Amino acid sequence: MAEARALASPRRFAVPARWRGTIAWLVANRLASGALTLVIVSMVIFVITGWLPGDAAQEALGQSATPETIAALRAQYGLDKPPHIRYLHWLQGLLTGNLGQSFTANLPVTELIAGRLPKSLLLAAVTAAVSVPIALTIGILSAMWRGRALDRALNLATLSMVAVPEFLVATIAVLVFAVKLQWLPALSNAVDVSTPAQFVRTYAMPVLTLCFVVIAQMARMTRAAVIDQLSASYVEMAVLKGARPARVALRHALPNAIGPIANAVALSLSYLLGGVVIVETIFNYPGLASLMVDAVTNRDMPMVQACAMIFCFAYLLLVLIADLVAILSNPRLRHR
Amino acid sequence: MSALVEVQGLSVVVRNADGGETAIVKDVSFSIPKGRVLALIGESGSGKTTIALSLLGYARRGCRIAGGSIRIGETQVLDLDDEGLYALRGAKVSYIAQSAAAAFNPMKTIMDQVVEGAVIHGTATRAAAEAKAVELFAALALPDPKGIGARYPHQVSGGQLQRLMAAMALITDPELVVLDEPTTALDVTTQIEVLRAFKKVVRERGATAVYVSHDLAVVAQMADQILVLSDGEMREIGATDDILVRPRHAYTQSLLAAAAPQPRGEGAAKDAAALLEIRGLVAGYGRVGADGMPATRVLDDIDLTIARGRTLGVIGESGSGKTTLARVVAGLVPAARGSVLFEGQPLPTNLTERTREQFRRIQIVFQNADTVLNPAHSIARILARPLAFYHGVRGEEAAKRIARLLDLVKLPATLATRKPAELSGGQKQRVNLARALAAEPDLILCDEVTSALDTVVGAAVLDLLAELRRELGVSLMFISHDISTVRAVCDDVAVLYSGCKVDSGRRKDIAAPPFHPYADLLISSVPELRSGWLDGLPARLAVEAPAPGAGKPPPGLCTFLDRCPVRIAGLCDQVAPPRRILEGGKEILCHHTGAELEAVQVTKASGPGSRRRDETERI
Amino acid sequence: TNARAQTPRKGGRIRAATTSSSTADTLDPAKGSNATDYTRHNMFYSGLTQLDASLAPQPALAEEIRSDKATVWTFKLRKDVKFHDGSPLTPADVVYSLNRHKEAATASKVKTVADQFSEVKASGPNEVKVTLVAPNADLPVILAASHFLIVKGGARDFSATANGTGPFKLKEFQPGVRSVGVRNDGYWKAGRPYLDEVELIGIQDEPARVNALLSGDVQLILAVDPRSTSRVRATPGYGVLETKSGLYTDLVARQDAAPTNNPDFVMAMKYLIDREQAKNAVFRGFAVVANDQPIPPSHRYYLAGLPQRPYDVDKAKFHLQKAGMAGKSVQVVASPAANGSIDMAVLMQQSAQKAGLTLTVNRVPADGYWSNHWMKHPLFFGNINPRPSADQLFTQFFKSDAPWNESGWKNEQFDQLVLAARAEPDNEKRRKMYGDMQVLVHEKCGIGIPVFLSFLDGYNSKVKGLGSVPIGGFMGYMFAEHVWVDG
Amino acid sequence: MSLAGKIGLFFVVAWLLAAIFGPSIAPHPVGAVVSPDVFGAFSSAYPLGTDYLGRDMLSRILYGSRFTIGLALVAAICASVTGTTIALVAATAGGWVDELISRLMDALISIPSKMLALVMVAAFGSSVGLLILTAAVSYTPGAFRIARSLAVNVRTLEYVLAARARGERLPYVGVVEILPNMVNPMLADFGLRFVFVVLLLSGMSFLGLGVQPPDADLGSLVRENISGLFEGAPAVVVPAIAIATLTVSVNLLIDSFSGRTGRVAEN
Ligand SMILES: Nc1ncnc2c1ncn2[C@@H]1O[C@H](COP(=O)(O)OP(=O)(O)OP(=O)(O)O)[C@@H](O)[C@H]1O
Ligand SMILES: Nc1ncnc2c1ncn2[C@@H]1O[C@H](COP(=O)(O)OP(=O)(O)OP(=O)(O)O)[C@@H](O)[C@H]1O
Ligand SMILES: [Mg+2]
Ligand SMILES: [Mg+2]
Repeated sequence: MAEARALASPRRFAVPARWRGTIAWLVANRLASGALTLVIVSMVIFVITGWLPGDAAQEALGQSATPETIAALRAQYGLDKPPHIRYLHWLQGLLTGNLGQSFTANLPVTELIAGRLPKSLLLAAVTAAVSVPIALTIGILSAMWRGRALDRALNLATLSMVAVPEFLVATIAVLVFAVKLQWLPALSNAVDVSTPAQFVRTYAMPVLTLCFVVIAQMARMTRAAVIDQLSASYVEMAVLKGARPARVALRHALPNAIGPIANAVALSLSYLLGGVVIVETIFNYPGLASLMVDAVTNRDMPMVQACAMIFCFAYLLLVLIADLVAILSNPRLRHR
Repeated sequence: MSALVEVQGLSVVVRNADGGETAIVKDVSFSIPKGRVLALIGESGSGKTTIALSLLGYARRGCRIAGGSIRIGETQVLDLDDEGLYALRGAKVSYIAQSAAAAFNPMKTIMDQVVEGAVIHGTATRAAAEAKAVELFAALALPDPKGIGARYPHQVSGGQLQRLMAAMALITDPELVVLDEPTTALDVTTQIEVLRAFKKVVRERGATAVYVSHDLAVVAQMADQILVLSDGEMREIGATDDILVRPRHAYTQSLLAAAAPQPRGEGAAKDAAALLEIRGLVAGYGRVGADGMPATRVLDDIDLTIARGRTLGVIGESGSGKTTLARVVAGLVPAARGSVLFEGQPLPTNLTERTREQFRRIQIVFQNADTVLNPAHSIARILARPLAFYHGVRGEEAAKRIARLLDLVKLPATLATRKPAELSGGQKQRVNLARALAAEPDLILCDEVTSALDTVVGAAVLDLLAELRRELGVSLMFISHDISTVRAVCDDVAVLYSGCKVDSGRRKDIAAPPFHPYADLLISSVPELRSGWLDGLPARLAVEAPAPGAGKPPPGLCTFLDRCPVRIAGLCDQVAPPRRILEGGKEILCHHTGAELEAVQVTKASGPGSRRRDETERI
Repeated sequence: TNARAQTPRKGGRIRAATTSSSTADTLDPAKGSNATDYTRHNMFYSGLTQLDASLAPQPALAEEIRSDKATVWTFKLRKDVKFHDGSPLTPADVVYSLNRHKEAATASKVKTVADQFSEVKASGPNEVKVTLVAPNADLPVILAASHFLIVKGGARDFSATANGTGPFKLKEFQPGVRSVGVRNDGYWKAGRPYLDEVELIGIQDEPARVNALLSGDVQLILAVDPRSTSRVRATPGYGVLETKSGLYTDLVARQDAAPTNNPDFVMAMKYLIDREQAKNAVFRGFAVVANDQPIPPSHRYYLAGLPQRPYDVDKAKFHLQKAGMAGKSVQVVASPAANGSIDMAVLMQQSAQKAGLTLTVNRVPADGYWSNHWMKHPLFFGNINPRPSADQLFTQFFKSDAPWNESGWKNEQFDQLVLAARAEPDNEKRRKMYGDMQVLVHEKCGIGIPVFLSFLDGYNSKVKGLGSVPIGGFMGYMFAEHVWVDG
Repeated sequence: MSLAGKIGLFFVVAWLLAAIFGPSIAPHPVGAVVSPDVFGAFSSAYPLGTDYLGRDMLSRILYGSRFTIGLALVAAICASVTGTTIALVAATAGGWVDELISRLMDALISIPSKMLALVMVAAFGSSVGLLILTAAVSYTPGAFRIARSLAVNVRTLEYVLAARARGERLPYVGVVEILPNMVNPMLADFGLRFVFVVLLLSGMSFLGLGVQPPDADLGSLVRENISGLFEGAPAVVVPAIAIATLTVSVNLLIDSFSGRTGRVAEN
């Protein structure tokens, strides 16, 4: 419970008095520390890729590598320069908005990402649109009936959902809905989606699988946050005013639990961009996660960098939005 | 059927950890005629709230109404099903809780919450309910009755919130109003206003009410009848005057006897060497600006001295900076300006620069006993830590000392194995004190050490402090908003208002005028144990405390300006008040001279009640 | 399926799924590195020659091929062949296409092969002459590889264009997503191709690939797991095409490291391979028992008389004892990168235990296997794709100076045989020499080849015209121009 | 203890026993091919059927449970303990230390776990210890985030202030005053983290990291037998159920703990 509440506490900042607490300041501050985080990410990734055995040239040539061709490719990719020079060069490009050229595809990284990012965002958005209401409903119902049969059943159900490996869920779903029943396509290439019906058919199974993964955590956090509020004395007051359980939970406890819930949702959703490799692989969905995994396999440094930065940025953005939601939902913080 | 409320043989049990049940309310019966107010009094934990809640057919989590019957009008409350209860609560019976601040949902506007009962029960349309709420706001003497509903709970003061809750309870015209310690959390100046408002509404609407309190003086103002409880059992019930003047039960008698604190002897001679000296102190919270000043300035230019073996009382209303002062001395809040000298040596303001010996010699007893004891540690562990930390005492010897400490603060030794959550508020407060004593300090900063104690136990703690001072030469800073206690135990007194020391002097100086106008207001606001005291108060005492965030007067000017009944236009709002030293060493921060003040003071030298004893003692 | 007998129907579209697709997907034939690339390249480009079902080279863009002592080769080009952009095929295009492999900057996968071209030049309006540094009778076979497909002269940018002379024109190429080709109406093979459009995608996960086939999302899939064949075959309207091939996963004992350089240890390992078990348990029968040499039974130079090495724990024990390895412990490196190697390693672990050797299996990631593990441990698994000619196999993987001499084996007699056979135009003599080489590898080389694997393609029965070219699945990656859809 | 708690306890104990004694009671060696019948059904000879190579599933699960329970438990504990420790350091020190640690952890969250795993294998080879390390590193930032926000909240509470006023040093404040008051939510978090680690393991062994054949953890057993799913082979169903019972029961047990202490604290 405290866990849920704790997540909501906006961080403390070093702020000049005049600005302190304004939302603009919070955002500015977050953006600054976010930039720092991104630089750290890029450095760590850069160093780590340096540790990875092999490089882009070797991976590209594979079995048929010869010293000559490797050297030539290295020169082509600029891998013959010392790492710090490469990093600075990359950073310089970044500052001018240039994410560099993908080694393997020989295309600008931005171009490759531009093809995938909207798809990833769409999948994440659809999953969020489905899973968040379900998770919140489960969490709130559990909290309302805490300790009762319904709560236990929901608890068991959500736990069982996370306990099944993702690839198994996905494979079973395909087996049932695509192969046996032939209701849905087995693949979700998302290339020829034009009608709403196609859209539903394309996204049904990937979204279902991802829901299995993210609902449990969100539901549990929601339950904890709402229960935390249900023990508050204003809830007792509402009960003493004659409010029914649904009103107590929805009108009184829920608004107060929005902060922690928003944070839990943000944490879970951040998974939906970078953590969905298995789903992208099984459903052949052209998203960013598999792009990144490919890039790691191919040691396609500029690509790995770009993807990691995007994931990090998305994570930071989600957390920031969650904090903003917490602040905006709370009149104490809104009307200072 | 003469009585509106009829309670017969009520008993409530609580489930304990091992699955068994303990009775916390045993066989309580009473009845209240329509339009009358019954007070429930008794020490903390005696079951007052439990009884009050059972009138709404409600038992807190873990509790269960085990027997008896409750009839309100035609309704048998304990026979109702869920639907019946929904219909009862907030419509026929409504509840006003102890802490309005906690009982209001911080996320919703006040109006939303005030009219919610009417909306739920459909007793009025929303528009009609809102109109009625505005009426009630006006009746309760709330400022800006039309606009206040649009605010959020944190935007109004505690006293106002308490009255808003009364409006919330009255919106459905309930047959019975249950008020559970509605003013305990307020300081005396605010308490008066709230009590007045309640009394007016109760009188005008002819409401039937149950009024819960442990403060006899307050009850004396509000109730027609009093029911005395201890340990969940009814001790006595009778008309207010009967109980207050002619208590029959021994418990009631002891309560009344301890109601007025006995004055303790003076400490060391007043010219004893200074142990703690505070010079020109400015402190506050928040980020320190370029000028070295904190964002919110709480204390302003404070000078204080505590001599060895003496007690300094610090009084002032809530938020005046008393706790902050103690924290500065303890090193928890840095001083922005000025200095804190301990035995003539400046104390580092930064915690990390203090030596362990300095830490040991200055101990602070925190105000909120609920939150200063680590809930994960047992009492023994909490007390053992300072013993080990300062004195290296461990094992057998530590156990012995812990037992002695518990004994000193009148707690049973069996408590040692319990966790703080298993203690009552008063017990926690005493553990808190014992922890400070364990360090064997030279200076104890006592922040409201007796506020949660009933009069009997409170007196014992005061005795202990007096003894320490007398026998070990310990100095005390005694922070309280309870003036009668301060008067009883302190050698010197300082009155804080909004971070300024507005009045200070020896113990005798606060017994008689002249006072600073604020000190006057404060002293005259302490309720007296006689019915009719409230009605006899002059109206000007009702000057409102400003709502939070209302903004202080311009810096430099008198901080009490807005509320001062004797302010001089063109002077007070133009020029900073001078610090006057009156005869006898009393210091006042005011434009008025001592004689001027004495003439207009509400409190007279020969005030009634407890003060008389002080005077006789002094003479 | 007797698809070939039916009359092809024009029109229709199919979607085919290979095993992988990533941003490394390329339209440059020189850089092709996996089945997906090969298949894609064969859609858009044509080569000078093309392999048939028996892996014999057939003329393609080259109408006529002549050689002088297998050293100077003259290719007469087909007339009226047009690139997709409408320009005609000229000798200059061919010269450019072949010469570019020799430049390091091209990063060609076949640079080592192309290094034997000492000169490539146009020798007439319709003729190209290739001079080799040494005789090689297999040049037409070599040139059938997808890497040597002909591109437009001067072409450098392959990021979004594939201007070839192949059966399909590029319609869409998204690396890591899909490639789409539409019929090239001006294709030089009359009447071909049949399909209007082919979409090529990669599905890495095998169950997902099979499910995509069975749910009708794709019509053709590469690399069905042997364990899935029964499921596909049991589903009406679907089939699995087995192509027996020279593909093998081999156990390699480095000859430059102890204890694997001990001939007795190597022999013990070879006896410890339970080939029948590998064939049945690991590959569910879709394999042919091999005999520790790389030429499969279907090959024209296969030496039939070589006695089969049995699974023999006692002999293994004997050799282990002789090698002083009894009761010792050895590590073998396996990886998902080498098809079936982990399972085979686990099976060998069991048999080794019976022979008194503790074999610990070190499974390493597929990622980076070829650059970081392959040929870098004393005992490991490799995986060798079929080569159309015996010469290529022996030259690239067994000759002392072979770039990928897996076991680091050095045998002078063998090296001489390779050179001699390569230059030998007489087929019977060549067969004899290749037979001798197989014996040498079987006896002496540090390589154990348990089985030859089959390629398994899954197909929707509506897809007709599918056949086998044992160089790989998908008809040797050339299915696009051969298949049509029924109904 | 609630019924759910008892059920949880029962399964947890059962699985612990399986992990401890499994290999000694397994009917067959873990790598032995015992049947020509792959994906065999339940039978008296092979109570849980056979796997994709014809190995006895019962034996494989008994061996595998040791890895899953051992690895996941140790890794989840490492992640939670490390995350909590770092969070305590960050929260008690505050200021730039806190800021720097928090940024580093945010950055760590963005590093793809595949990359991390590959670097680990490349740098240190493949071993069980490394597998634990990788899983722990992957889940530390998450634990850190929750622990830090808890610790920051507790830090502002008055009993912590009281300790500072007594002159206590930061390590004492962190370990003795703050830590015990965030144990419950961290335990609940640990429960979910355990589930994630169990599932992560199968992915890791797929990358070649960790449990080496012929051994396999439960998740890998599901994965390697996935093609048996279509025939409804026990080889894929049984390990999946094993994972579910293990992870769900661990959480039920933890829930019943924190539920109980929670109620005591409420009184
Ligand atoms: N949920 C509970 N579980 C266990 N004991 C409880 C619970 N609620 C109340 N009690 C106990 O019941 C007794 C009566 O509590 P109640 O709140 O009615 O006292 P009170 O007279 O209102 O005290 P106060 O003046 O402190 O408000 C106390 O001893 C308290 O410790
Ligand atoms: N940590 C803090 N940060 C900012 N402002 C604070 C903080 N603590 C207290 N204040 C403010 O400082 C002022 C003085 O508070 P303080 O606690 O010293 O009052 P007090 O006299 O002890 O009141 P009470 O009688 O209610 O205990 C109040 O306005 C309070 O809101
Ligand atoms: Mg009470
Ligand atoms: Mg205070």
